[in-house]
Amino acid sequence: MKHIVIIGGGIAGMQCAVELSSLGISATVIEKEHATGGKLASWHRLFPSFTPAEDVLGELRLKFAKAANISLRCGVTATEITPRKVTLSTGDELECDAVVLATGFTLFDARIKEEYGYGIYDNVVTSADLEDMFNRGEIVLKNGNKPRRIALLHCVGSRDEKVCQRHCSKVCCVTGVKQAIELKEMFPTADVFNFYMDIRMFGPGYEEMYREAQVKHNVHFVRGRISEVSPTIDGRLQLKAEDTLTGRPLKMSVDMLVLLVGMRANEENAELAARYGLQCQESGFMKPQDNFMHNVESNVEGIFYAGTITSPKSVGETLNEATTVALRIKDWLQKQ
Amino acid sequence: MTFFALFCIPFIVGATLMFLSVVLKYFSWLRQLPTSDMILIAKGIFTPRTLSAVWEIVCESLLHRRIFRRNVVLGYMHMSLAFGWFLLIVVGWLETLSYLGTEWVPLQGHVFFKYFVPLNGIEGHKPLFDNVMDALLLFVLSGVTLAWLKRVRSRLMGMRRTTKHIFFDRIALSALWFVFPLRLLAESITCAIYGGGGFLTGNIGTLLSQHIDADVLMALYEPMWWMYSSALGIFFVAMPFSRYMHIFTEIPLIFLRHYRLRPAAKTKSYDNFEIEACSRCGICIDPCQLQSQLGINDVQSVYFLRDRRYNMLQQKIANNCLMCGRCEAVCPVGINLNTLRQNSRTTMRNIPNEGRYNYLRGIDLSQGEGRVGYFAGCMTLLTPNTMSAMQRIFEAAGEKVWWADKEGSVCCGRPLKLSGESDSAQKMIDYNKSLFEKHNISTLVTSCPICLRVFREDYDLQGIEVLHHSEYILRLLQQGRLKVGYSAEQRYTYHDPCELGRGSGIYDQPRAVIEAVGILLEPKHNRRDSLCCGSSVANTAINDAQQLTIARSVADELEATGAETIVTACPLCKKAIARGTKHSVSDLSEIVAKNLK
Amino acid sequence: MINFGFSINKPRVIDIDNNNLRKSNEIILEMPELQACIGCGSCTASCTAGNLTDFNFRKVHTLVRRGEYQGAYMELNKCMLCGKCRLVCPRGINTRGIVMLIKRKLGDF
Amino acid sequence: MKRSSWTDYQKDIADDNYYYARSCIRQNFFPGSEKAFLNILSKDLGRNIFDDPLHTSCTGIGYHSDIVPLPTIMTVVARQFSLMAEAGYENFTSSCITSFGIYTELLNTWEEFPELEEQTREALYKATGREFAKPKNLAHTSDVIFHHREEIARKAKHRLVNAHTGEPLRVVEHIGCHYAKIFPKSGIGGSEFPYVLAGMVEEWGGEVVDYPERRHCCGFGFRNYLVQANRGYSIANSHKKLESMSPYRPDFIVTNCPGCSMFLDKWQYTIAEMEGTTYGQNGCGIPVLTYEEMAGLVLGYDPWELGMQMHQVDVEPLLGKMGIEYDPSAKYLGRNGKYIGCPESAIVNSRAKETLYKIKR
Repeated sequence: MKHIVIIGGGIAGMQCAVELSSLGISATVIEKEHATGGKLASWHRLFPSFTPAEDVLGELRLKFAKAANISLRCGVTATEITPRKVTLSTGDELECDAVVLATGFTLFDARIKEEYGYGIYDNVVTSADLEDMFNRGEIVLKNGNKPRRIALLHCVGSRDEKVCQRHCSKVCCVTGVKQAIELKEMFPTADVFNFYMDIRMFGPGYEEMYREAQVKHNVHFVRGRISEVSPTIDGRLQLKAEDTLTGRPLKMSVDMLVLLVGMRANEENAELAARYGLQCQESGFMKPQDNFMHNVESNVEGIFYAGTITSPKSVGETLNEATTVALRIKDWLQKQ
Repeated sequence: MTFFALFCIPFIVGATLMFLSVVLKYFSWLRQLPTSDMILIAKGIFTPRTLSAVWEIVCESLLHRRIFRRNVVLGYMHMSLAFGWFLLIVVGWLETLSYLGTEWVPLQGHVFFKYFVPLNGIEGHKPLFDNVMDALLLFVLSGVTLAWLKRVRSRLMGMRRTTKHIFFDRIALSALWFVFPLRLLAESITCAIYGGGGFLTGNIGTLLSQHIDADVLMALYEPMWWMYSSALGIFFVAMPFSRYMHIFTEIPLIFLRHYRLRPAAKTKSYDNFEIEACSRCGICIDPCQLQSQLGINDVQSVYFLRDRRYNMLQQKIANNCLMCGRCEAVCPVGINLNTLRQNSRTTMRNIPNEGRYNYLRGIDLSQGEGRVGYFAGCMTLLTPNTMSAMQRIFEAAGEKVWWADKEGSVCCGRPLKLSGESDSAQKMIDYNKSLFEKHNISTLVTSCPICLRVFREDYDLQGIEVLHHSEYILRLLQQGRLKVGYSAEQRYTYHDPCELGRGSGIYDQPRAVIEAVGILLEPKHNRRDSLCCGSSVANTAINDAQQLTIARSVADELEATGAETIVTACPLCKKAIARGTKHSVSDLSEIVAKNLK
Repeated sequence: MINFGFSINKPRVIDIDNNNLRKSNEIILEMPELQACIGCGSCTASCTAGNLTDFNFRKVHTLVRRGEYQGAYMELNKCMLCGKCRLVCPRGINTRGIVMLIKRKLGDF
Repeated sequence: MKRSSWTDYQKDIADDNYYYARSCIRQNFFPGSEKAFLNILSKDLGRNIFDDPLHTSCTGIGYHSDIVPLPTIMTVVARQFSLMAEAGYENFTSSCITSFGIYTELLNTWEEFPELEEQTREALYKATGREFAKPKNLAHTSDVIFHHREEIARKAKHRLVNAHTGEPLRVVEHIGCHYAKIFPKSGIGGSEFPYVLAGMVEEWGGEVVDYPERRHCCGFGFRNYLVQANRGYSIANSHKKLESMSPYRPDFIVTNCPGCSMFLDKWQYTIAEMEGTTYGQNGCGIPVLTYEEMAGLVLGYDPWELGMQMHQVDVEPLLGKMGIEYDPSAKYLGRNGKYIGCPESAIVNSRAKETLYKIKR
């Protein structure tokens, strides 16, 4: 039986293993954390259907647990990767027929955009923090009050040369609209403002959700990036932006600011590229052979990519891609 | 002879109050009429128009001919109540006359004659009168039964929906329903005690006396007359303030209308006659597409007139109307519903002297030169195929054309006028008018029925003939200046634009043009009964989805004809219908241009 | 008071906190579809008045939504209500209704 | 405020042997501050600093007002650096934020475009016969004070504390735009949360006020002030800042930029005259200090020796709060005890000077 080592136990790695198993190929998943699920494990609900992330991950974990010929190594990292052998931090060596890199992405550290005061002012949170709050079922300000006015800022750490992130992280717009609706549902009398540069509603049902946010939930959308955040005397946050559609500067105070942080390429990607002859894109994400017929194959024979290691992707796209990788590997193994 | 009993008081009081208020109302309305209307009355009153008005009153106010045409049962119901009651009064008066000769009898004496007969010891039955009066009562009662049935099952009378009435109307309505059954009972009991009566009251009286003790009948006798009188009294008091004001108001209205009084762009006293002549029959509800397609139930003309009459009209009600004119076309009273709605909007929105549109001064975007001017209209600028088709038609006919608005235009003013801002609309009208005059044209062709209507009604273009492009094209065809190829393979259906059909009376010309190029198939609703596309500029209240719903329903009907091409002659209709169908939708000019020889 | 030959310029900033949003909220409540505007500018591009003057419907209603009412009524008076904008709006906003609504709210009638 | 980010923006500041470049505005409006700086460094801290009579204006105001072209200012700046090298120094410290911005900008320009450095070298030689040199270390004088803040704290005679209540004084710190907004790495704490003044205030016992318009420009803006017709823009910016800070009831403003000190101080008078608004306590303005004055007060310098009589807004209420002993009547006596003249009373200073302090003439 052929054997594949998958590095990364997020949804891409898990899905890939499950699909390989169904194709009669065994797989070992290496996960540096102590549990599978990756970033999705801490997410609350998924756009545009507001499906609990738990449902998706739960089903995937169930399939993963039931699938034959899958082994999981948690809490370890790969120290040496070649298409035929992966060495682990424990010193173990895993022989294999191919390797799948599914190490995902890094969430942009909002502290870098210091003008937004993340980590400095209370009640400036990231979209990931907000999901966490949703998971806990409690959205309160530091002083225990309920927010009456909330702003969500799109493109924090995306499409921003100043933080060396030229690319679009793709999912934050949709997340921002989703979170705005969720906030409106929790606090119907609160004003929710989304500050955006462009609204990129690229997928099925996204535009409809956007329209619903506007018309049904009365979420305000202001086209303009927030330039700075400062505290007000009553402990709120003052925002400044340009309302570009009116060509006038705009300022307002809010109780809470949500920064929709983007997806950043893992720091390790450059090292991977340097050590194993792989290629990185300008954005730092790994570069597949091409974007069409060989979009999950690396330039090194026997090393495949799955999920957000190559570019920002939504959950659905990641799962699709992981399936594709399994099929391509099968195909590739047969040709060997 | 005595013709008074205590129970008459409710009737006397009611009748007095009613006559007082009706007279007061008419007096004040007439007094407030503008001088121009007064002159019209003075000019018309001693002419045969007065006679024709009388004839119309008989036909409409009594016989309800127009409702008969719509639905026989509904017509019968209205006629039995109106004409039946009228005859009861007339024959009742003849009855007293026959018994008492020329002796003066007070009003209650006529009304409650059956009560006063035994009281005054009048002898000798006249069975003819008894039976005629009973027959008339039966006639009216049949109407009451139908009216009641209509409330329960309106479809029997060809109406899907009936009017939702306000409190005052309900009181008057209930009183009216009780008047005739109570009269029947009161007279029957009287017959039971004193004998006499016709085939109805007499027989019921005999039946009652056989089955009920005389004491009981005696005890019921006075109260029954009391109740009858009270029902009448209540009805009379409520009448001037309820929908039943129409009973009288239709009469002066018919006279005034025959003297050529009409409602205008701004509200005036004459409007009151039209408004209070509305019987709230609800016939206007069914044709309203806002009702049938969108389920909107509070904006129809009956409610609009009611709200306006009671000074509780809201903008959102006044604005929510397509002004398609379908209701106006069926109104049995012939009320000018669109004009009244438009002038209501003006009252609510018009702000004179705002110094608007001063920026129009000196603007002239027109091109070319010719005795024929072409005004595409704003909407046609968004359907450029119509423009280019017109250009080809003009070229084919060898017409030299002055293009008024190829490079952008100033709106004709009708949309703004319809919204109620008529003084500001006048500024646009003045601008366009002076533009037309400046370029010295003799014919003005437009492909937009909205523009056409305002050009004809409000522009007062001396020496310039205004034509819709359907009229113009037909004329070219008839003159032989335009040759088109006919194909029996090509089947078209035609959608009548509201402003062109009901609005300007142009039904035949576009049809003739279509028949010159192919076969015309008529949709279910056509001509005066045609549907509105739903995108009318007159409606600023419904949203996009609602417009689309109406457009789809219209498109469905047009598709059902089996025609390959839907033709219309209004850019707005074209845009609207095209959204609702996958069939090809063409302007009239396009199919002509395509088939030019 | 001394005349220094200049005055303190008024800020151009849209100050949401100090703007009175009552009318703006009423407008949005009455016609929530206005919020669906995505600022594409089709309305202004097709606008009959906008091609003859600097009237910009998109900008005016956006400012009104932010509580900037000053001058909006007079600007909307440039509109001819012809309805072309409504035909081109990709979001299906009843633009004519919006014009009338804003005028009604700001003109108090 | 959890200012953690300032540690990410550290810069090397020389510890001793500075070549000092003066500021045009300060020499004229706050001459005591520059003198105090020299005294603090040489006398209190025992550092070597050279105040070279040969150096000139950096011409930055002319540059930002589109009067002085780039090659000219590069040559002038090269001359300053050359003077420094000739005097045997390699640590350049500038008293002016505009100059500091210019020096930083030009050093970076020469770095990025060596051909411009070459042109400048040539121009300098042709014009003055001097040799081109670049400083090893460039710091603003506020950086230098920041660098020595702990030592100053150790020698402090007063702290930034209300002597009557023991509460820390509430201080608005205002950083000149050209300090770090052009090159965030050139300032301590970067551009968003600069720490250069906050560090001093906190070290010396005060409390920094963070208010919504903290980052905003004072409004000087060169052309916006220099052209009278544009002054409405200039003052509007100060107005905005003052409106924003006044609810926090600050005890004083400290700035590290000559223009900011001047405009935040003097526009208060203008606004009071134009609108009748004052922003401080008891109907007075908010005193505006330079960091040298603040350091000088902490070290026990006499306020009049620091030149604080030159301020538009009276500093006496602040001196009272800090419990500093001084002779109120000696305010307008110059170095030799000679009367230097007294300004008219202004709305921004609610008390008439004559009656209150019996000013000595």
